[in-house]
Amino acid sequence: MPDSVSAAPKPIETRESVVIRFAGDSGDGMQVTGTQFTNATALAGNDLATLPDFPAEIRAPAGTLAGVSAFQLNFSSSDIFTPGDELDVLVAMNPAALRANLGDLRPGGLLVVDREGFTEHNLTKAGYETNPLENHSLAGYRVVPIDITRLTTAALKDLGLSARAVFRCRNFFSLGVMAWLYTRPTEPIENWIRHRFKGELVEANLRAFRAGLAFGENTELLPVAYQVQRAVIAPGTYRNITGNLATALGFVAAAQKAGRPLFLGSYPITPASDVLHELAALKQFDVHTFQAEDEIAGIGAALGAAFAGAIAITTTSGPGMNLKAETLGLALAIELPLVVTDIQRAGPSTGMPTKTEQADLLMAMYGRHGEAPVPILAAATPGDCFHMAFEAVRIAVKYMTPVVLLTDGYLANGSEPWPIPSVDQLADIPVRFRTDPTSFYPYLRDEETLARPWVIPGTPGLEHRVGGLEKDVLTGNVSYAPANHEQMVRLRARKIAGIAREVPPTEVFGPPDGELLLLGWGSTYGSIREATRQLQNEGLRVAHAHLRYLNPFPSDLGALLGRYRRVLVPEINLGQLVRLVRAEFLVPAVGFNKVQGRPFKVSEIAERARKLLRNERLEESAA
Amino acid sequence: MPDSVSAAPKPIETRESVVIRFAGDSGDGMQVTGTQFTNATALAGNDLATLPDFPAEIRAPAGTLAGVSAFQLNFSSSDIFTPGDELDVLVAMNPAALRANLGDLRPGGLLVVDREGFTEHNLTKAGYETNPLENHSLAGYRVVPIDITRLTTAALKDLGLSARAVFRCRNFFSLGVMAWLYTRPTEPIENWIRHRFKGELVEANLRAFRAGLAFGENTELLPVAYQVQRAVIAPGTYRNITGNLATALGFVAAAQKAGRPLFLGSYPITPASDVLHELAALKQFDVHTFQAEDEIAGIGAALGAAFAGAIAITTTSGPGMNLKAETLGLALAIELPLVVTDIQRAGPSTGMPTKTEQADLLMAMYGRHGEAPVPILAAATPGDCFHMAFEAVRIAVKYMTPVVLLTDGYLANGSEPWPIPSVDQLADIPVRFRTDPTSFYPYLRDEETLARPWVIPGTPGLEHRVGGLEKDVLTGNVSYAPANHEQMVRLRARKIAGIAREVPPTEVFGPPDGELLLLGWGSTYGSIREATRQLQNEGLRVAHAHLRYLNPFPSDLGALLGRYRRVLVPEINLGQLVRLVRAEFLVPAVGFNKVQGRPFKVSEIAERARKLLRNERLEESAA
Amino acid sequence: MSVFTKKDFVSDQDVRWCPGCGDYAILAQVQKILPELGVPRENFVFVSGIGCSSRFPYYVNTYGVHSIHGRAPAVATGIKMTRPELSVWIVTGDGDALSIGGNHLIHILRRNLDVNILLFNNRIYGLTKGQYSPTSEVGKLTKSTPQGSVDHPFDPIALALGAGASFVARSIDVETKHLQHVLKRAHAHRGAAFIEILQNCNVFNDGAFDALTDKASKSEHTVVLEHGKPLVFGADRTRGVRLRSDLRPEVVTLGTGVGEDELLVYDETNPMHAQIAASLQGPSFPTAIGVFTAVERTCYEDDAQRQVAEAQRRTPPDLQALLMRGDTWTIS
Amino acid sequence: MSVFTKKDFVSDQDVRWCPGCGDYAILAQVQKILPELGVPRENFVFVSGIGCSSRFPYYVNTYGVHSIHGRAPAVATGIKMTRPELSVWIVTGDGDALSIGGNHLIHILRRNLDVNILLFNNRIYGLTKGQYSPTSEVGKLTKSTPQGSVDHPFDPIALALGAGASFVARSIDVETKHLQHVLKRAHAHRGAAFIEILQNCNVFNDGAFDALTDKASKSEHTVVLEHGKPLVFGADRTRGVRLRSDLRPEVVTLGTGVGEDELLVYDETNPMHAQIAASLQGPSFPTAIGVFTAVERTCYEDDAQRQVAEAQRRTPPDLQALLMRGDTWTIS
Ligand SMILES: Cc1ncc(C[n+]2csc(CCOP(=O)(O)OP(=O)(O)O)c2C)c(N)n1
Ligand SMILES: Cc1ncc(C[n+]2csc(CCOP(=O)(O)OP(=O)(O)O)c2C)c(N)n1
Ligand code: SF4
Ligand code: SF4
Ligand SMILES: [Mg+2]
Ligand SMILES: [Mg+2]
Repeated sequence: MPDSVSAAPKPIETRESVVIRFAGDSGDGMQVTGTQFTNATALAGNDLATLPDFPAEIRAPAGTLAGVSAFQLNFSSSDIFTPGDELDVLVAMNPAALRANLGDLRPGGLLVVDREGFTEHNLTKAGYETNPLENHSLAGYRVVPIDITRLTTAALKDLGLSARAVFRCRNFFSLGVMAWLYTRPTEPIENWIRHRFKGELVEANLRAFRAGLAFGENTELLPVAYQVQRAVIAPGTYRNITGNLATALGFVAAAQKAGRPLFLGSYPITPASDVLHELAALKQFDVHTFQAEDEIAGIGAALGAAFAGAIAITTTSGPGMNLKAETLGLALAIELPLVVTDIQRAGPSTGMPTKTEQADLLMAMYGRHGEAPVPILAAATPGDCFHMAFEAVRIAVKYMTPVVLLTDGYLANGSEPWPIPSVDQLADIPVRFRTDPTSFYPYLRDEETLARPWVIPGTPGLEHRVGGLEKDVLTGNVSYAPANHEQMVRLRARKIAGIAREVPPTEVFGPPDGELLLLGWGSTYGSIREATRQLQNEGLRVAHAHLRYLNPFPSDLGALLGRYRRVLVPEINLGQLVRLVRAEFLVPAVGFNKVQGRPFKVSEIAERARKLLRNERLEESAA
Repeated sequence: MPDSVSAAPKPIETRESVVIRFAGDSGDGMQVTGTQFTNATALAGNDLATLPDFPAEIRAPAGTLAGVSAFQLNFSSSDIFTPGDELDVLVAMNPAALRANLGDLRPGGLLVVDREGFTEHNLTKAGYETNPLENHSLAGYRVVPIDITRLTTAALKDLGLSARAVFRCRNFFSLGVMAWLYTRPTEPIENWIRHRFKGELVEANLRAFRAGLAFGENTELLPVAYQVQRAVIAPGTYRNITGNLATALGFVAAAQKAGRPLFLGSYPITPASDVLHELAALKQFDVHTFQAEDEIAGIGAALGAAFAGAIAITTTSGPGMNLKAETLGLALAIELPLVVTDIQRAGPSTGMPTKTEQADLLMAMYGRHGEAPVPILAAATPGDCFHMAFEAVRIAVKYMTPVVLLTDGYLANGSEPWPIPSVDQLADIPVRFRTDPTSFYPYLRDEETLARPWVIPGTPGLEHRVGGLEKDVLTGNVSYAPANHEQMVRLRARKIAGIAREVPPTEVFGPPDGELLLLGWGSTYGSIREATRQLQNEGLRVAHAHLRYLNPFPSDLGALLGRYRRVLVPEINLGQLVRLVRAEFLVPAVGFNKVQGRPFKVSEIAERARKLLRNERLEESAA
Repeated sequence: MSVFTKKDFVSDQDVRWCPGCGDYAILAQVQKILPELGVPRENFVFVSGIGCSSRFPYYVNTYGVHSIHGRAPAVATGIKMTRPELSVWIVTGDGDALSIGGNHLIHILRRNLDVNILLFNNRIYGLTKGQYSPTSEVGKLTKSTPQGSVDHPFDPIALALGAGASFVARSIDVETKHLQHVLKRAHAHRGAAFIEILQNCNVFNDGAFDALTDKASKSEHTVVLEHGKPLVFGADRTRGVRLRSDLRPEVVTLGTGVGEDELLVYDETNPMHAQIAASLQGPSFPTAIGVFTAVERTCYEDDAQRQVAEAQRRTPPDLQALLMRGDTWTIS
Repeated sequence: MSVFTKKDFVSDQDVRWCPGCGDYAILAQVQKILPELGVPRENFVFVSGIGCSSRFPYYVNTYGVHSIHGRAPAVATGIKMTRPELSVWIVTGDGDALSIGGNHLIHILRRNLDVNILLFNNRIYGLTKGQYSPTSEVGKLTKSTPQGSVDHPFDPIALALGAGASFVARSIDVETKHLQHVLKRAHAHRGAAFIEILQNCNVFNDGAFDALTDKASKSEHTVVLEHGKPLVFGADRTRGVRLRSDLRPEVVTLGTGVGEDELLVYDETNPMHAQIAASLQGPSFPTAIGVFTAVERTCYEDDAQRQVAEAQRRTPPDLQALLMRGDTWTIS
């Protein structure tokens, strides 16, 4: 009787944190389910981190491993930095989802499956020879098989929906079960359903959701419910935000704070396209989006827009970044502000477009001919994308330089609760176009920043030409004079190096000196931070520093590195930052590298650090 | 009486070495003059090195500084490594040539000028307010003003040539004077004239040349002639060769030794175009040249040709190199042999196309997204381009990998006497296309080299597909499996690193350990070698090592660097190799950098090394 | 040469297009005609760029290169120049061929390499999940154009003609027989054969060509170009295309005082006819399918190979002599 | 607005083209008409790629960008989209625009940004010292084609038409009056105005257009397109172009039973006329100069700006509200 919520409520136990993953076919609505669970969790006051995992194909054949879509959430009453290494709960809507995800479920973890999905046909498609629900292979887990399809159908029976439509409500049944199990607030989910769906689908999804709740309440398979206490979170208003959305908003905010139009020239590419999509829908903020014929035209148009006085940006991912190199070189030669965002994905070549990687750092540094320095910033978390996008624009404008902003697929699609900044407290980005023709020279530089003046067409008396040939150090006219070239090459380098003066001091999490510094950049932030905390809890003198400015480095970095006996640099590549710090500071930093298209587990980093420290002790005792 | 060679011959003095530069308007034929003087000098058995210097403009207005063209030659009875720092002799055909080149003439040096060129008009165009021939500003030099135009006209008077045609013979008059002064053999020059010109121009140029000879013989301004003894040069047959020609021939030889067609896909760009021009004229060697619509199509077609079984190459310079990045990434992902030659020029951006630089090394290393390693070779001298081009093909084929070959504008257009290799002694490049369908897997690797098999279309039963998505480690089918990706990323890296096994041990010029190692790569070879010799002659324990393999490094390099107290890395950039060795070996190598679009002077390197060693002593005595 | 059947051209890879995608039909027709062309299987090479359409080579059991976005014509050029005996097929999409790859496309057409180019035009970027493409109609609502696209699209046929293509055709994914016919004509043509194949992307641009494919409407909305035949169309073949005196086409109804002899009799070797056929655009005109242009022109690779042969005839290759060219001197 | 003269448009940089280069004449005509256009000098922007021709902006005293090879249309697009009030001129060469930059060219034409594109066609790569270009005739002997080029060239006019250009014209470097006229028409046209300017490179391809420029022969070898006028040419204007029944053009001599009324009366809004004019090629036909096509079509930047204005009207920009969008929660 799913409708009659009877009997005494079940007992509620408290958990500090829970890692849950919803997995199903790409048509099963797992991203929606995960997102709604996340929103409810955020409103419940937990700290949280999420990890969506889309299939690589647009629409892989239903039921296949290639078609599995998943959404993972870690929520907790204490600080959370990662979506979690291991699952406490796996919800698997079909055999393929089970097979693709079971490896991540911790021993004894809770496994919720739609039993009816385990038909012979589906088992075969997933590559199972026998039904795992029946062959004891799942003995190490707490298996809760539910006839989700049947129960959903029953709940919706008098609505007159097609079987297909009913089938598509199954995800809300699962969500209901999980919402009950973790005592999530149901209001926000129901509101969202009312908002999102139309006609009888509102009722259908509400019923499915409530049926799931009721099932949880009544089933013997789930004898207790759990709660996770509110986390101590800094006061403020929060929302969940993905890295790509935060990037887009950061650019809009920066342009607004600069009082200039925002121009995006871009060519679609996974996982960067969403920034284009977001910005295309924000034209009311004087945002101009240009879907170009290719990446070269995207950056070319952006450079033109910069010349014309806009806040100009271009967005792409690795393969497209190659194509932007030549124009990036021109931008730094003609010294115009421009932000190039590379949302990294697994390479080389086409690689694995939907998978994450951090292997474009050295390309950002060196991927152009000639001496062609640019500042490089990297966001550490989804929400940080907002700030780094904003900062990239600020630096570009202040120093009249292109800036490379690095994020990656993990940040782009991952989300975290984000304290919404107050617009009043965002600093203005002063833009001062030169209009005075007296003693005007296109390359006369500001003494402090070495920036040349920004003069836009339409300014009478300041007509001038810029171009990629080497320029006279003052007039900007073409010059082949040997000494002038050297001067210009060094000036361009000094200008970028000088940005270090306003790079904030490196924040260190942990002791100011010690046995080991974990040095990271980009999306590894959470895993490294959590690993560091664990190591610290073990009494190890380990600290974590995370670089958001990769070029120039913070001025305190050399000294900082020198204060730890060892420096370990975990990266989702074969060792790129580690090469830069070794070359720059001659410190024997070592890399810890994983290149699997996915983030580090906390345990992997912690284990690697322990090993390093053990060896150190071994070496010492041997010495 | 120029015709009556009278009186006793003048005395002849011996010089060890001479640096001479011919300079004039671009229409004055200075490159021809220089080249002919060079050929005669080579036949005289001297060692030599040359440096042509073209104007940046196609046809800059006559008489302007922008239009000056020059050709420098250093010849000697001992080993020569550079075209020389300072000029012993400057031949200046007009005021602009004088003004642009005088700074390089050593105090007391010989200055030959065409006095009649010093008209008010020409002086103004060169920016002279008064005539330097008359205002004592040339007092520090031995000035020989000659009425070259009048004397040439006189010698040619009865040939009925236009004034313009006569004017264009002036360069052979100057050549005659210089040939007399340095007792060069006149036969080869006269033969060349007979070969090169047609009709009355043969006679005209011969007469101009002989008039110059006679003038030298008779003039009081040149009281002695000089000779430079034969150098001790390894036996063999020599020719003069520029780097670009040597590169082209190296590729032809490699393809011939591989028994395969040579395919060049290229888009013209300074200073690389000549390789295309040379190869386009060698189709009889089964050479196929494709002038593509851009650099991307150039490398794309080359990659297609590699797939189809050709020895495939592409050539470009910095700006075009940016555009090849994405396809280079594909080439290393699908593991096909391909040589990408970057003939570096001064950047960033369009920079100074006709000037040299070494600033693309880090781009060659890192200028692609993802972990995308390729072997990098660099030629050290013009003639070495032949060997490195050959070697690049060999490595590409053996390891089934794209290879980057670096040369630069200085090597490309500079020339040196080149011992012509015997074709029989060039090693074969074995090409073994797989044809056996049993247990065929497109990515099954050779155990030693890790190369995958080369299978070309047309082979029955071995049909397969390659592409840029990540591939299964064995079948090559698309794979998104995390562990497979890591395995592939590491395999690609290991394959390239493994090439170190056949990189020859680093040759050291000088003591095997000591105070200072000068470490170089590319076209700085001559200057560093000569500087090292000078320092050694001063009794300093200094050695020179020059890298022709930049990736992977020779396996002995780390140990080698450790055997010197200091490592100094002179580069025509802001420090690129130095970053690589610091990162790799954690040695406190320091850079010595000059970025002026031209090579180092020997004295600059020697002086920098002395300073370093002085400081070292200072530091020591202070300690 | 062994006799191949369709299934010899099916590779062992699972086809990963969305269920219902028009690409399936095209794949099937290609696999159907390949065994009929008299070319040994190992001599086929399929080259593609990136996009849903560009996954094509993985599914055809021949040699294949899934290259990079927009660059298939370049790769194909290298293959064909090196090995003219191979049968080279380029598979590309409207984004791959006309957006990032537009330049390579027009250059391979002007050079006239003997390759077949299949452009799957679904008027959308499928693989990147639905942005408008250079063939999308003005006002297209997509993720990247929430207020509608503002660019005037390319007409692929007109662009190919403007580039000087020697063979230009159009077909439709579901017109299996017609598509087979056009594919065979393309193969038979010596030179670059360009085929625009209208293809339904049922996920991001479903129904884009419904008017041309719906049983009910298709005969009113398409006219089949046939060399030497008048342009007649319509369910009962009573409508035709006539040229007005200002050279603009008009649709006329036969019988009502208009005879077939007034209609344009299609000549695929006449460039003006191709232009007129290209200008037939809905809704007022039927869309033309078939061969727009088929003219003879020398192939780039033939001329290039001829130069190699000529050079070899003129100067026998002697590597040692080459190295010794010019002034030499001997030190002993 | 102050009144400018030609010399206000002369920059302080020495012109660095070879003496005798056709570029000088084009520069002079541009500098001549600029003051006559009623645009404040500071509102002009000249954008170029790389090549001899692309040095142009350095010599014009307005705003200018000497960008990178082939990419001028992209840069110009960003300028024009951001600041539609600027008068944007693209200067490019046959290599810059049709080789490396072909794709950007066809895209800016289809999008129809309101810019003027001057393509200096000297049928050679000048700056890199004389390789053949995509407009070089077959068999061209150059450094990179010692046995003659084998590629069929582009016809820039046909390509621009195929890309859907709204304004297409051709003129000649030394035809100063004609060139001025065409430049002014291009400026007056709202939309992308494409002008092919035949230009003599006297160093690497001297005399390429002699037939069209030599006093003696030019009137026999060129026909000037004038809207509403018949296609008449020849020294004594006794020859004309007539259309045959198969729609192919033929040259006829007037008077010999042929009247002017039989000639093609040029209509620059008729796409078929543009195709016919483009097909007129020597030696059997005179080369057409003048405006091939001039049709009205909305400009990309206008539509794009309109969307911004519309969005602003619909949703007033509120940054704080934007940041707060969606589900939020407050911790206190
Ligand atoms: C250099 C580069 N830029 C962008 C992309 C992303 N991308 C892949 S396919 C594609 C467009 C595909 O459209 P189309 O060619 O029409 O193929 P369809 O998927 O519609 O068949 C894009 C933008 C890429 N892979 N590489
Ligand atoms: C990326 C890149 N590739 C190649 C070049 C070399 N390059 C400069 S201009 C040019 C061709 C110029 O031809 P065209 O556009 O016809 O101009 P012209 O000099 O004839 O006026 C080439 C190949 C370059 N500068 N950049
Ligand atoms: S997205 Fe469209 S084009 Fe791509 S496979 Fe799916 S239906 Fe086909
Ligand atoms: S090379 Fe030709 S196009 Fe270039 S400036 Fe000289 S004459 Fe003009
Ligand atoms: Mg498409
Ligand atoms: Mg040109």
